[in-house]
Amino acid sequence: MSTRFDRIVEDNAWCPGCGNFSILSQLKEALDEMGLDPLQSVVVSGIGQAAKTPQYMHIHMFNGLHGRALPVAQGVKVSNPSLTVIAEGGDGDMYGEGGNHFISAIRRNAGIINIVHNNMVYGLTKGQASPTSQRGFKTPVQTQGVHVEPFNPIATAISLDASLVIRTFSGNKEHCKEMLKIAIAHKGYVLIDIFQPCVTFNKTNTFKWFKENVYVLQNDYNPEDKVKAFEKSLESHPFAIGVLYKSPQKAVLEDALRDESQSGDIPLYSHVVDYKRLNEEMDKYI
Amino acid sequence: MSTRFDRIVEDNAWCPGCGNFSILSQLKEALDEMGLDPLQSVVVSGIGQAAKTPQYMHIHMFNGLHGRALPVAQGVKVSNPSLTVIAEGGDGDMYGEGGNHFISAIRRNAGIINIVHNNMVYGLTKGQASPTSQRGFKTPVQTQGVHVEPFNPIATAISLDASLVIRTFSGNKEHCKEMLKIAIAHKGYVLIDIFQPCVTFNKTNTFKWFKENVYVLQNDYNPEDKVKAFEKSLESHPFAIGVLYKSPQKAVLEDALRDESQSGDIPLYSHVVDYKRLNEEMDKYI
Amino acid sequence: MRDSVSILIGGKAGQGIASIETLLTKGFKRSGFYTFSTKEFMSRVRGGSNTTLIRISDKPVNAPDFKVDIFVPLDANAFFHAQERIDKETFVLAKKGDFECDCIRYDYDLESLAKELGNPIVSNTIAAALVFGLLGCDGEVLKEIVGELYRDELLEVNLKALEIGVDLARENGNCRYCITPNPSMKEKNDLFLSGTEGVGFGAIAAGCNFISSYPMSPSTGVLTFLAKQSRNFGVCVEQAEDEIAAFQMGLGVWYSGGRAITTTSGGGFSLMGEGMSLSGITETPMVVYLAQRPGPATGLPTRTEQGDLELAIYIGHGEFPRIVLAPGDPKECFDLAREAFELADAYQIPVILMSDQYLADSYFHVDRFELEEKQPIAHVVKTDSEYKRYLLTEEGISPRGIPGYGEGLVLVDSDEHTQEGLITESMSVRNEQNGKRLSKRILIEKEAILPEVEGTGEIAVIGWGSTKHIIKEAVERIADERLTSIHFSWVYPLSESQLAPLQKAKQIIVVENNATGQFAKLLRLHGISVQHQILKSDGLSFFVDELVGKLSVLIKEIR
Amino acid sequence: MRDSVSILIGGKAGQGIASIETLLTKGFKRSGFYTFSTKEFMSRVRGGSNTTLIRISDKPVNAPDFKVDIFVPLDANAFFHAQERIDKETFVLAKKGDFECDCIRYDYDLESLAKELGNPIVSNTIAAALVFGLLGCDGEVLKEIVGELYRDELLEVNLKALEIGVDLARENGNCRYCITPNPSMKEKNDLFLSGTEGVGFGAIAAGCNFISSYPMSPSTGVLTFLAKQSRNFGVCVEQAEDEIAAFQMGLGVWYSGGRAITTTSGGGFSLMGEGMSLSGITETPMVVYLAQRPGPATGLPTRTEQGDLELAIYIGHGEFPRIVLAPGDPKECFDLAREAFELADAYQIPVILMSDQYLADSYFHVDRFELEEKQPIAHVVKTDSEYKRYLLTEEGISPRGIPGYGEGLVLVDSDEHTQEGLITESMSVRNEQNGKRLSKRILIEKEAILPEVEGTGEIAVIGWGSTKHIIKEAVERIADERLTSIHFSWVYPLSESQLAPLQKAKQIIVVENNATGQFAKLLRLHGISVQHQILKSDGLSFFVDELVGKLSVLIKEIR
Ligand SMILES: Cc1ncc(C[n+]2csc(CCOP(=O)(O)OP(=O)(O)O)c2C)c(N)n1
Ligand SMILES: Cc1ncc(C[n+]2csc(CCOP(=O)(O)OP(=O)(O)O)c2C)c(N)n1
Ligand code: SF4
Ligand code: SF4
Ligand SMILES: [Mg+2]
Ligand SMILES: [Mg+2]
Repeated sequence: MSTRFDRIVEDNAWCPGCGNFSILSQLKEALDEMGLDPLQSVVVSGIGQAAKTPQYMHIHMFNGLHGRALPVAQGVKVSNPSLTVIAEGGDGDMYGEGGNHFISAIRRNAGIINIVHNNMVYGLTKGQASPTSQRGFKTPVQTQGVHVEPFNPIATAISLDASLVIRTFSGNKEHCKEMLKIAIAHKGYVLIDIFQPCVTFNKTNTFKWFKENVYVLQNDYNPEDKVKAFEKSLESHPFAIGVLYKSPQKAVLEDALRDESQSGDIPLYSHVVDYKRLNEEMDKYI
Repeated sequence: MSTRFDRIVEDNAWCPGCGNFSILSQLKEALDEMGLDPLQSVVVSGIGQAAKTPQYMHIHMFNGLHGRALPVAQGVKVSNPSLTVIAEGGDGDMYGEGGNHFISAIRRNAGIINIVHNNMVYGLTKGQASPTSQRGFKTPVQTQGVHVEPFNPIATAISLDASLVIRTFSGNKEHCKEMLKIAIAHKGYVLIDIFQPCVTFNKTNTFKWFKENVYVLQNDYNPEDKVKAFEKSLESHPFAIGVLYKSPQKAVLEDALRDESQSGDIPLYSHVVDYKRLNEEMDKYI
Repeated sequence: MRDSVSILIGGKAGQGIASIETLLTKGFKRSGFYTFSTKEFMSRVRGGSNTTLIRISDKPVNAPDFKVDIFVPLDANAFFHAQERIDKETFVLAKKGDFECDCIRYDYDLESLAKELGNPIVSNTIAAALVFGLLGCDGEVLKEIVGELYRDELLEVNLKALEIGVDLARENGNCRYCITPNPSMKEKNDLFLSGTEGVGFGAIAAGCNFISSYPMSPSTGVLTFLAKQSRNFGVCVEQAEDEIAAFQMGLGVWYSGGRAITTTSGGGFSLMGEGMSLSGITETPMVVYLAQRPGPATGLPTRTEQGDLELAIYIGHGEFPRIVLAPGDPKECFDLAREAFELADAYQIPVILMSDQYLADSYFHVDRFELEEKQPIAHVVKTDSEYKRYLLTEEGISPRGIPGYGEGLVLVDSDEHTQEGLITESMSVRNEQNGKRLSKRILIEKEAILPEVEGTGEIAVIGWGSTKHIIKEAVERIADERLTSIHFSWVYPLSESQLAPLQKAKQIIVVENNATGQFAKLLRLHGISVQHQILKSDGLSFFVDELVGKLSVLIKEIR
Repeated sequence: MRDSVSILIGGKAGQGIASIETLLTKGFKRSGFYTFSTKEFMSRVRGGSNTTLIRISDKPVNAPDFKVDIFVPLDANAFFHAQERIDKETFVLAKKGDFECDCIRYDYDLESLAKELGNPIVSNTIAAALVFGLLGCDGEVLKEIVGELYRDELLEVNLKALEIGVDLARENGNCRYCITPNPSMKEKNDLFLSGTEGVGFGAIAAGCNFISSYPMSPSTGVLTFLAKQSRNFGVCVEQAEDEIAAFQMGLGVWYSGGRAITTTSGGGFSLMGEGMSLSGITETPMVVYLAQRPGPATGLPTRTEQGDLELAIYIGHGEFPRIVLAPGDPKECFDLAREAFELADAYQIPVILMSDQYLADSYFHVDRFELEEKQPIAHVVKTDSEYKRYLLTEEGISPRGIPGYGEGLVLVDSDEHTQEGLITESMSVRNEQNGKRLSKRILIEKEAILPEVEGTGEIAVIGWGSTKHIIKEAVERIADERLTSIHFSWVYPLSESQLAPLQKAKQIIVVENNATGQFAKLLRLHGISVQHQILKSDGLSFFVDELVGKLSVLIKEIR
């Protein structure tokens, strides 16, 4: 399917069979089907295999540092609230190096779609454990297997009262696209954690494993019950996919900062200095 | 009361009436009453008013960087597991600058007592909002009042399955000391978040306010029920104080690393290089 | 009659030094004196021993002396803290019995007097009025100021306190330290600004519309200044979770066309190295205000040092251009803050504006200047659909587009990238893009601000940043024709044109507020031989009289 | 007959270049050749175009040539990727039709042959055997190695593949590139080590018992090496949440008596500045292994550069001493890794061991050396109850105690501190402690390792770190008596004794794998005039023949 977000890519650096391909397609289609304009949409990404996604899209890109996509994305959103801003990266990127930004971004609640390709491994650096790697997962660094509980991004996001918390699976294309659309439509911060098989470095959590270990949330599930959502987030093997938690409407960062600074809705690039006022303010220091 | 952890302090830098004095006393007494040896106990602290605590104690001290007490403390514990290791700091220190270490330390579960003086403000830097500052709290930086939900350390620690999660209040001395003793006795990571009035920069969350807004958990409260504990952690005004969550027994970092590396129980300073083995290993590269 | 008078107020944190300072500095300025004030204080919120120095003159005065003429220790500790700063001729206002000294003592018990008025804290007002009187100033001026500062009962009791102080001064003969104010001064609309305020106003004038910082002394002042002004000038303010995020948010803002700044001190700046490098390769502008304090690590958190120059020049991995500016007074703070945004935008690089605790917290008399009303036309282009963010151009600058403004896509990449902005591993493209970035240095050097040179002597006394007026006044006071003072406010990259005046010097003395002579090393790297250094790194700024002493000894040896 | 033969294997990631490399390097070494190998690869897990170069000789050979004698492109892309490296005399083994070239072609379709054997991947074994044969080597040696590497069916099919390759070589006349191996070599127990392995073994020999790192190419090799050896040598391994934590955990370990290292590359190192500064003021030892890659920011993540020298020297706020070491081959990696721990411990400072992708990933023939069995007696004292961590002593080093060992308390503080280790704001104590820390530089300079000088000519060709053998061989090959090659492995701080050989030089040429000449700047700072620079920053190391060319042009101009 062709979309307005397609880019002709001579040489995609991902391994054949990697779950990232599906995420890329679903994302482009979701954006397209939601009627978004590439010229009004930005992907800010970190560093890793997942973070290469915007290199393969027709969209504004800020491909920054490992772990640091979220603060950049928040800056973009505040600077120009009319842009659709996506912060994208891997599980290491967002939950490892970027952990502090993750917990802060959730609390700040800027209107950002935070897409995490969760392959439970560090792909680009060749297979070390990531925060979401399962117990016992062996790697060249974790030679005796991972000895800590995996990070549960859903539970932690709920504990931080994230505006919207979603999990999906790259292998379930319809679900994945649908969830991306819900994320795109939301006002406020959205975590969308996407299970993604890494065919090269994660021989445990394979496509098959994920397929067998996820189920789609029933229709009667109420994502607005925080405690129930937390309980659900603790379930594993199988893991529920779908909209796991939705917080009551709350202020978004860009609005809050615009209100506080009385800078209205204009993008910051249209900012004008009020020199008369400045002269007045300086006069107070006579 | 005099303890083995007392130091003669010519000039304490805290403001008269500050809640830190009480925490200092309870901590010294708790350590003393638990029979701990100052020579076998280390306080690693960050930077801030809270982080000055070990300056006023007779105990080993590593007064490091703002936000970085936890990784240092984990290094100490792994290096010499027989030491009692405390990581101490303020709410800005541990939940702000140190946020990523906080979530990682919980997962790693080293045997560390993580004491956080939670005064809901940045004390040492003169009164900016901290992650735990309440909505609407006005400061010279948050001139229109804090616009985000306060960080809920208890809920997040539970979401990360912290080994032991405690909240107490500096103004309730018996409770505070009792909780510190429980923390000291625990094997594994303990978060002990202590409400502490800052008389100078927090005129909202005063001693009186805290007193009116906390209550001691009933005896029949079961801290081992994770979902219930989470629910409890969401309650506010009043806030429950006591042992809020206790995870089922799990491996501690120092044991895991010792097992993996087969380095036994000896402190690393007694490490001996096996040169014979080294020669053998090098021979494999012939 | 003296050239200038120095008044030192000492006391605990929380004892009200600041209120005396406000009364006196406002009072002196309105009475027609050039006024300067500076403070040093401990890293604590209450207690300890802090001082504020106020120096006045009928000529411009922009630097502190160590020895003081009048000393008001608000408690006995204050005396011991500052006793080296008094001598036989110092007039000390203190409570009998607090201490002994070989000085001109005026025993008083202002606290009891204040208590009689019903409010012990107004002892500060009594002290201020007393000092004011001793300098022959008209108490009515102070009355006016008290009227502006206080309301209701507080006003009443302060006015009474004032009266007492004025009377005490009269009893003491008044005018013991009179200097003649230049009457024309009274007409002047001059400003009284700290380095912090200079930077803050400069940033606003530059169109700064976003600040994200993590609090850290002594940089926090600019953060709170901009927060205070945020509603007046549409400045979005966000406290970051850490310095890494503060910098990155700023990059996001610049990327999308805003003008961001982050403020920090050494420890926080150390965390921004990766961000600096990202700004470098993505050619995204950024402005960092770096207010120095003594390190390493936590060091002396509320004190002053110029110890982070090399860090500013070399921080960040890989190779990329940057500019480091170091103003010497609040007017330069204003001008260079404005310039920092302009340069960052024009050259698409990170610019570091360096100050330190001394400059940030000192107040200077600043001639009211005409504000150049130049709207910051961002150096941003409206993109067309063929837009390439990293286009190779003749002049070496790729026009900068921003998302949502025009028909093109704006792709920026921390990897080495093509002209379009996509990741590449082509060696030739690498050389082109790396070369383009590094060649900006040549353009930048042409912008370099020449050092300020005073005098034509063959011994150059060189400083940078906050030491400007201290060195200048010291050289003036020595009045040796062989001396020239040279001040650098643009410290990196240095250009040949800047160094020309140094080539003429036969002997070079570099004065720095650090232990290893970092600027001298930079000069050496450019082939300048530095024969002498005067260094200080105990946490205090230099003082004019101290520097006069050190310089005099040194130049005696130079024949 | 030739001095040395260069064999280049090119192909996609995942195509099995590594298996050919293993077979050939082991085979050559056992056949009595001095062997060297190096690789360059793209930042991706599959696909792309990577190469491995193997160079053999009957004399020691420790550096790569750009032009190659034998080229085995495993696909057409590989040819285009490396075509500049072949010339008319290059023998290219490739499938007919893949491409055209003006070279000695040997058309083959090894893949079809392999498929006939039932496993297309063994085409690599055929290729290896063919190359082996063309060099006149005995196929039996390879058989032995295949026997060690494979089991069961895999063994069988590989042995068959081997046979085919040997036969093909025979058909081609064998020995087309014969060089005479030195027979004595066969007896020698020499090692074949990469820079990574040299560092890893050196750390183990130094008693390293803790590593905490965050993965980052090209430093990860040392992390995985120590992880692999952790059970043999009691090394605790913990992957950190970020580089900040990695460094801080290490400090916690050193504080309590362990010997920790952290491994990283530029971006991660940028995050360690505050930690470096903390190590500096608390006088807590720390060892950082910094494997460089081209920046800024993400740059070219799998390629090589020497672009972070200045960062290593100046990172961290405030002023404190440090040591920067830059080994030039795996033996130096071993020695200096060991020395890094020793120096860090002795002087209570951070030590940075610098390498880069080129050195980390290249394999060198290393003479088997006698391992000095010196248990690392930590420079730690057992404390008594009066113990003061920051005692002022005559020699300038405060004896370092650790918690739990002795009767004293060990107080370390990131604030300026008293001898006891408690926070202070005393200016005199500040000067004492800051002075003590900075004066360690004098002691450290005495330890400085002298540069390796070869030759007595008046034109000095100077390098540091990984370029060692490339420069050395280039200078040897030029064989101009005017040339001297000088290699620095101790790069900071530089001492007078190290610079003495440079004072003699009439002309100085500095060769660096970066764009701005960072080491040359360091030399200039020490008053050395550098007349010429040869720089390269496209992501590849220098090559001997390339450098010979550049040097020859340059010295022709020097008369
Ligand atoms: C500061 C820093 N540290 C480390 C790295 C090296 N690095 C690049 S990607 C990566 C992890 C990749 O894992 P993840 O984020 O899960 O992405 P994936 O490749 O699995 O999609 C690391 C550690 C870096 N680029 N920057
Ligand atoms: C990297 C870094 N950033 C900022 C600071 C400045 N700083 C010192 S203490 C502090 C916050 C203090 O608040 P908290 O941790 O809550 O401790 P409190 O003083 O309230 O006890 C800050 C921001 C620092 N020392 N280091
Ligand atoms: S390494 Fe894993 S995550 Fe990366 S492209 Fe390959 S399969 Fe995908
Ligand atoms: S500022 Fe607040 S936290 Fe700090 S010592 Fe004073 S009262 Fe305590
Ligand atoms: Mg991953
Ligand atoms: Mg606090």
